[in-house]
Amino acid sequence: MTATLPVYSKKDFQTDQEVRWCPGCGDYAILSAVQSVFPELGIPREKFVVVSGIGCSSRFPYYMNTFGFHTIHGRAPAVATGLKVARPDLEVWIATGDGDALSIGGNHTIHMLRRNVGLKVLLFNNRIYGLTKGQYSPTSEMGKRAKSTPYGSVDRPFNVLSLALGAEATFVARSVDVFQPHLKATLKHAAAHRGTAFVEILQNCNIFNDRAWEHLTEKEVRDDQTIGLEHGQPLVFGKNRDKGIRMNGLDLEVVPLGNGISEKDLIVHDAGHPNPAYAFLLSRMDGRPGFPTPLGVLRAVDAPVYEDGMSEQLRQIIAKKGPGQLDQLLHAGDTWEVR
Amino acid sequence: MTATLPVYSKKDFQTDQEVRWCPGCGDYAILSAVQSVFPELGIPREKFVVVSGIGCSSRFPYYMNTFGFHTIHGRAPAVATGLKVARPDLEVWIATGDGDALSIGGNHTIHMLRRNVGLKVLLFNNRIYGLTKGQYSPTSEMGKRAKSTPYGSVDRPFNVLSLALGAEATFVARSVDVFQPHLKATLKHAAAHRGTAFVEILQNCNIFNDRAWEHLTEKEVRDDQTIGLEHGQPLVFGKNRDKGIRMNGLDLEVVPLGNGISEKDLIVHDAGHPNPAYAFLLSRMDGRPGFPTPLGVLRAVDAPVYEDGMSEQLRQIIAKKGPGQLDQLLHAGDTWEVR
Amino acid sequence: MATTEAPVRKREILEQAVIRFCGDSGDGMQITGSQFTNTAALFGNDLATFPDFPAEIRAPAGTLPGVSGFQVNFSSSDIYTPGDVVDVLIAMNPAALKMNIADLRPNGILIVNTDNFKEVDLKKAQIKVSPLEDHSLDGYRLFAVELTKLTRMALQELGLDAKSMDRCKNFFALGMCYWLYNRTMDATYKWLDDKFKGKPVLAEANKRAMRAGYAYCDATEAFQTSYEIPPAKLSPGVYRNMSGNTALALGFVAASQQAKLPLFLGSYPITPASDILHELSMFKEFGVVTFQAEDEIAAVTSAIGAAYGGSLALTTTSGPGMALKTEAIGLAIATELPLVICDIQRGGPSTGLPTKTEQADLLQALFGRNSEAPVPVLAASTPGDCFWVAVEACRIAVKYMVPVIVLSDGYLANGAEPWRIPTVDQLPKFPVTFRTEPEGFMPYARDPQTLARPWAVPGTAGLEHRIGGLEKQDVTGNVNYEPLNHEKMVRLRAAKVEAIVQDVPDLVPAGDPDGDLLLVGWGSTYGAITAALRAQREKGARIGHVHLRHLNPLPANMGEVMKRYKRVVVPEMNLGQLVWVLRAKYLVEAQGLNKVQGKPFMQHEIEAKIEEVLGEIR
Amino acid sequence: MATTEAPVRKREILEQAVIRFCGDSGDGMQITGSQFTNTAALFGNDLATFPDFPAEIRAPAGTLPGVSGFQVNFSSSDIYTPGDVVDVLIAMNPAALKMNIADLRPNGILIVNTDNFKEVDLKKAQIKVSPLEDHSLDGYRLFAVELTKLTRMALQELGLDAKSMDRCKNFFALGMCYWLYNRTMDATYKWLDDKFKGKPVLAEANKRAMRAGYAYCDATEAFQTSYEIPPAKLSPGVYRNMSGNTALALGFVAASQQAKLPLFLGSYPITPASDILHELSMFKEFGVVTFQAEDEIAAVTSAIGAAYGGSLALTTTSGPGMALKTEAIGLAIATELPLVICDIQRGGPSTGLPTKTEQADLLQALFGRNSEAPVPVLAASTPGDCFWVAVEACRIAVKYMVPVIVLSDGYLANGAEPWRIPTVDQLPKFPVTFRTEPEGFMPYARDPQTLARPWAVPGTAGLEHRIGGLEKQDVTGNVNYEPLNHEKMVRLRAAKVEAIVQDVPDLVPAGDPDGDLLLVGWGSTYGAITAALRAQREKGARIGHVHLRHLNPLPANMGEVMKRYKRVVVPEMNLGQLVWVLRAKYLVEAQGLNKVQGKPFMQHEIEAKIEEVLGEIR
Ligand SMILES: Cc1ncc(C[n+]2csc(CCOP(=O)(O)OP(=O)(O)O)c2C)c(N)n1
Ligand SMILES: Cc1ncc(C[n+]2csc(CCOP(=O)(O)OP(=O)(O)O)c2C)c(N)n1
Ligand code: SF4
Ligand code: SF4
Ligand SMILES: [Mg+2]
Ligand SMILES: [Mg+2]
Repeated sequence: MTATLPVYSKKDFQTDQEVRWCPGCGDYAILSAVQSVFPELGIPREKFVVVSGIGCSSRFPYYMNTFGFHTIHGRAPAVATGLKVARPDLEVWIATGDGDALSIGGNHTIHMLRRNVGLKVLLFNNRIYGLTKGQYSPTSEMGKRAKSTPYGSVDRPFNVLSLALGAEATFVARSVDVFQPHLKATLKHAAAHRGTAFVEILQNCNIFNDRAWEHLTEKEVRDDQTIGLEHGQPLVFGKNRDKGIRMNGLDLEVVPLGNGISEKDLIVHDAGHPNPAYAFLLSRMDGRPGFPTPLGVLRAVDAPVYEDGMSEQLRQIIAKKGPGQLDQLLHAGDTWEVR
Repeated sequence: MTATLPVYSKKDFQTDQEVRWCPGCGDYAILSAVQSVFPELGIPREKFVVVSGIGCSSRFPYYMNTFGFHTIHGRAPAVATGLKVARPDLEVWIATGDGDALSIGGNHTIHMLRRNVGLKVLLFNNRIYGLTKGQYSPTSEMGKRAKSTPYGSVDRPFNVLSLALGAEATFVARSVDVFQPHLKATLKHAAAHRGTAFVEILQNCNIFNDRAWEHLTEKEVRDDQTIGLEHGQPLVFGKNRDKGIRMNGLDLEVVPLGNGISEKDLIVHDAGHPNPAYAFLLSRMDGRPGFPTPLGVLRAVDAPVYEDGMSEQLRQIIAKKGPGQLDQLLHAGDTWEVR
Repeated sequence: MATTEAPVRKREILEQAVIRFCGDSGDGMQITGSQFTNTAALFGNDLATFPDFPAEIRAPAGTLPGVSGFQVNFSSSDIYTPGDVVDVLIAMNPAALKMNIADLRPNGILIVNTDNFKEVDLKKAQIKVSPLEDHSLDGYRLFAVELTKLTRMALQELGLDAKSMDRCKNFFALGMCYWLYNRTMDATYKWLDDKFKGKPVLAEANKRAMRAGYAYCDATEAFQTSYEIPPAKLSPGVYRNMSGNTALALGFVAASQQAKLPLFLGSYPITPASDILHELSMFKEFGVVTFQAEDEIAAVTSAIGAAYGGSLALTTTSGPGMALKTEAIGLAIATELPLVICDIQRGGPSTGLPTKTEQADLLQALFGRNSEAPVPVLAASTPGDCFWVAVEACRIAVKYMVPVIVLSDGYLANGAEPWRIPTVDQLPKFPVTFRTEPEGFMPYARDPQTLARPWAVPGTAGLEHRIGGLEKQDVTGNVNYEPLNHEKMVRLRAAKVEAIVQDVPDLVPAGDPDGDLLLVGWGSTYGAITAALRAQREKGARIGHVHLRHLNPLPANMGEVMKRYKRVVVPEMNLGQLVWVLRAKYLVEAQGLNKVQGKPFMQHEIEAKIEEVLGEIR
Repeated sequence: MATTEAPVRKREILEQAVIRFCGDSGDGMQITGSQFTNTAALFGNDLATFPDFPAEIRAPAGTLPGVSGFQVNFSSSDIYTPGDVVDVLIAMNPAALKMNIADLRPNGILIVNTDNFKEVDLKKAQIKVSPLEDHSLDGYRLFAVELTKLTRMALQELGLDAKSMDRCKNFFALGMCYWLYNRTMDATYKWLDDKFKGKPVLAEANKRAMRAGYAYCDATEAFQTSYEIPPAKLSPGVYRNMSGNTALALGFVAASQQAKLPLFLGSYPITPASDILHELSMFKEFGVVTFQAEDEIAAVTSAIGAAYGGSLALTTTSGPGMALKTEAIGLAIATELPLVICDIQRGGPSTGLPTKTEQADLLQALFGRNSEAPVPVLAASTPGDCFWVAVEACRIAVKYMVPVIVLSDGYLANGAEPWRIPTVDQLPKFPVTFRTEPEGFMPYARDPQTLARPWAVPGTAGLEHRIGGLEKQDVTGNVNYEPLNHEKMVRLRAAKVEAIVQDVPDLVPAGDPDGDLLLVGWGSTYGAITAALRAQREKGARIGHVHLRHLNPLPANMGEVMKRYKRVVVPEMNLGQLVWVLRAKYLVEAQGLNKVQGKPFMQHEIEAKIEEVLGEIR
């Protein structure tokens, strides 16, 4: 397949458009990671389409030298669904934000996941509306003081991964703008998935919500505050890899390793677990005292892919009935002739 | 509080409008249950408001002798949110359908749940669009042949309860149109909840999707195919109450009671479990071979209630600053006088 | 009732007749009417139908809101409307009688199922004294028939339960009508065999009921006369009976074949548009993809995605759904992608009267988007015309790279008429070629004649480019906020839509090419206006009629044509929307004739207006 | 630079001056401009401002798309626009210079920060040869100042890093302008103290930079002349500087106090409307509830819910959001609930030009809903007028039980002018009484004068009733599909909106009460038209001007007023929307003057049109 494929480099995926994000914005890192990963996927460049909604993050397509469609606020999943169903041969990626995908676009997001359309979704979660200059978003923490909530918000936030899992997601992962190797590896996993690959990327908006993820990403704390999930590996974390996670009744618990507790007692990560309740359980570690925030692929399972089902139905019916004949169709049912 | 409250009967909640559902429709039973429960809640009739979207189910308000608002398709949660925030003194109930709440209205539904607005939601799930005469809905099973899918649908359905839990629901329950006592008890639980009480009601549309729930509700099978959840009780089911559910590793398993397995080994239902992952796990029993479908209250936990937060903020600020003075407001900032 | 020789009775030849079946929603009136229509069509009559049923929800049996009706006008000459007055009314219950009797002409035939006129039935219909007894029906030829009882008797050997037997009584009534108009029952036999393929006993039951109804007329002396309505002299060709929604569906399939593009429909169900989705979902052998979206916004945006990918893309809806699509239509305008949006208008505002017809979305179609966002707008005038409008809309969309709005309405959607089936050769061909050449490719370069930009679909090597809803630089398509570029682009988009006028044929008025009065119509008023025009011209009026298929851009000679008449009247099922456009654009003192009742115009209503205006001139 | 006696230089008294600050988005030009404006306002000048910044996203520093500008026109006499040409241009970098130089008047003062004219800066601005060297600026009075360097020097003792010091250079420029126009720095001092409450060193740094700029002018002989612009003779009263969005927010709070109802805002952020949400969210002590909804549909429907519950309900948005709200507005129309919908128009179609101004949503406001769904539409003409329009919209909404659309635009939203603060007594009072009496209660009974139905909020014993979007029976409000009832209700809803004309004052033209030409305007064109009218009348033209606050219904004498002039010209920032309405309604040959560039009209553009039309008459 790649026999005649040009050898791409990162450069091939860069456009001549000035990148119009604020200096220091986490979006740059994500752009760079995607531009690094695309050349490695063995796919002709013209097959890539990046679809986005509206937001800082949704400017993404302009900087990717692929086909790109900067649509309207919240609707990228629906536009991309139409495109993918019509053109299953294309590699359709979505770039979206926490406002775009989860506020105005929440419904399309959950329906895309439910249908398992073959789309890769990069959700840039900066916990703020960047483009409109700093209102709180559905992922902002309660009490957030922002432009529209000078006295603090009273909204409980979504847990992005829980929501996706509740909507029947088949692939759910999380990475961070500044963790480049992890991010690239995660993107590659997503690229390989059939069905909707949903990736939450924790992203810093240094203008309107600076340091939103610092408590996870700072060098000193990151190993204690996050856990990198790897399929088939036990859930170990900590700067000294001295903590682990195991089941305790209906819930998880964090245990120190040693003192009779070894990796054997821990949960071995199974991204392919048929029951999404497992991944859901992992997603609930976020923000729980003592628990790390999970990074990596929480869930990756096979399930019927929407556009496959659509195409297959067409194929079967054409196989059975033969390709439609317009003349016959027009004459279907009772007809009579007037001379 | 009820000192001066009139003693209501079911009749007090009936209107003079002809009920325009098909003969045999499950909606009648739901109407009857609600009209039976409302008089028992100790709330003045004029405090009730029933808000709905569009659909057969959404005709509900016309038949309730309370305040009622038959809004537009999918928007009942948003209308009700505005109403409840503006008027926390009212008891606002939503009547909606699987299409209304989960298809066009999916976004408002998840945001209402996330915010935990003090609304009671009755989702009539008949797995079909009744009012528009029989298209498949987001809860229809895959392969559904309906008006718009003569060759069978290729959509994976939502699990209604999983979706709600993924959206941070604080109260999630399920009942069935034809299980009247169970339905009434469930409605009372919902009425008592603070925050969004989300009740899925399995409902039969005898015209366009007859017997959709028969596999659960038929007398012979219901005890084996469903499990009635009760807080503090072990998860036992079966015609002879001879089966139970326990944890096995990361997942649930169904076990026969006896032969050394007793109720002690089973999960004791905890609707108040702080981790929604437990209720999520229960919700995933639906349709799993050998597992019963859970009925009753899966989850009921306390969490900040949206309109409380809103009102509290107003109260605090007025307490601090005193009630606003229009004259002062108009003169705020730099002013100068021209004589 | 022994079988005897039928008594010899009169047989009268008529030019035309109007039958209306009415009863409870559960009485199968729509089926009965369709069967009669079909038989009349196969016989060669010209015809027009008007199904009229309650809002989607089922009302309680026997009540006024539960009444469902189906009217058919069939004729040996050209006809244009379902008829203003009814010659034969079949009323299955008191509620139906109450709601419909006013439309029966004096001395008209009234067949009533007396079995349904018990105390309880009258009460459901909010009637105190039975109309069968209070002489209120004296002016009609009343045939009081125990339809239920007679049907049961006819079916007693089949071993069906009472409910199943009673479901057949509409076929008893149908049989009576077949007798009355001397029709064969063959087509209905065939239909029943098809419909009850798995349940032959039900097919048989309905057949027996129908035969019993026929025999009842034959045997008893109920009717003294039967009628004959000879076939119409339609232009030669092969015909079928066609409703507006089916015609749209077929038109889109035809267009996709002629454009050589796969058809993609993104839709969300809504009355009265859902049937287009239902129909198209059956045509998978034509490669038609139908996507039932989560809402109207996803419906239209998925179609935009498919259009971007190179499909012939389509979305169908009615008023409230149209309102939801407007933001996305703006995106299609800005990205200059081809897209067809069908609005099957219904009564409003808001949810309004979902099953009733109206023409009140015209201004929404023309102006209902933020900023300057013009699109071509087409309207179909008869059920069969929906086919041709569908084809034309697609042709314009792909030729000009532009979203096109098609307006139909509830009356066209469900109404039917005989439709001459075109041969495939008679269809316009417009095979689409995508841009493939990278050399010199500019996403917003334009064809000088059509002002269309190139359609450059993803997957084409060397054409990688970005589009979106932000303002673009002329030619390059890059995001651009420069003042003069913006003005240029706003005017270019408008000019492109205006340029379509080159494809719009000049108007040629029906009737007098000049004179006292011009009727300007659009959409489903076509039939009533045409019939009124004929009748009034026969009385000597010097009047003409133009019916607009293209509502934007308007035909080049629109203004000139209006000047040829002393008065211009615009009949519309709204408060005056097209008339507003004509006045604004041509400063012509056009006046409206407006009816907003969820029902089509009657011929006489238009005639009355014509007479009024002509009276003023004299 | 030792402190010496300032050399004695000329001081000139001017009537008016226009300054424009421009630089990179990161250069703080909006703050600089606002400070100058504020100082001028406090001094008593009349003024008008025009902030013009890039689309929301930050462009790379130093590039053309990153340029941000703020223009202020301040004067000792009445002024109406920010000015067509600029007297003093401050350009912080080459990109800003390139984008703005065309507007500087010949021989105008040009202050340039030469520290930003290095090779790399020029390249970012896509400039080959430095304009400082190629004589292209010869026609201006160029002051090339090492602003960055001088600022750093002034701050060196404070121990700040280079970046922080460089952030103060806009205050150096501001200081220069204060010297140039002889202004005190007091107000800005105060503002800095407030702004940097926790960081006094930054307050101090900016003050020093400002003083340094002032001293630079004082000490060097850079400028030979400084200018004085005496206070304007505004009508007596207390004034503040007011932008359109703030005025709307204050207007709504005022209306809620006057109606004695709590205010509820349901909104979803969108440029340029978001600031109304931001402002109102600060006024919780007035019981204002602001609900940031998940989208525009939830924003408007939550407001409908609140209105139903008895709040004064409001939703705010811009074009694309407006498009999304249209279905729900239909619901408010059908349920006849009071609601105010603000559309702060921006450039389109689709996402368009989010930070630029336009007036192209008028037809959407009037017609952008399914079916016959008329609503009153109001438009504000100046930033301060937004306050009054907000109050008036609320008054109409609750008096007539109707949703009301308010149109503003990006130019009004962000522009500012001195605003005379009304006393509370000067505000209309319209306390609302809900229906409470069960006896005889009918949800759709109407007040004979206003045609309003009663507002019967939940919680009122005995008034339990149901409303919704289906057609209703007159008086009872029960669901009803009867043909004549529908027509009656459609006409009643229209009549109710028409009835508002009783509250619309007759038009009194500015300028000549009759004559050769009438200018008809609406919205933010007020200033430019007014200025043009004055100038042309001084030249002897016989012309008038009416500016429409009420776009639906139009004032009763609209048609009559137009007839008093030979010609009617309608300047609009669209392709001709109001002109379309006037032509349709009054069959008057009004012509449009249209500009769709994301920018307000210049006075001279309107004058040119006036001259052209008057030339044709002569
Ligand atoms: C219909 C519509 N409503 C509102 C907006 C304004 N708007 C643009 S982007 C945005 C939110 C962006 O937030 P997010 O998706 O988190 O993206 P970010 O800028 O943070 O990357 C909003 C509200 C719009 N463009 N269109
Ligand atoms: C904006 C809009 N789109 C579509 C419709 C048509 N419509 C009415 S109800 C309905 C679906 C009803 O399904 P559900 O919510 O499951 O209710 P049910 O009738 O099954 O109780 C649809 C598609 C509408 N009324 N408004
Ligand atoms: S506003 Fe925030 S998210 Fe947007 S470009 Fe700037 S830093 Fe990035
Ligand atoms: S269509 Fe189905 S859901 Fe609707 S009223 Fe009839 S039986 Fe009930
Ligand atoms: Mg964001
Ligand atoms: Mg349903």
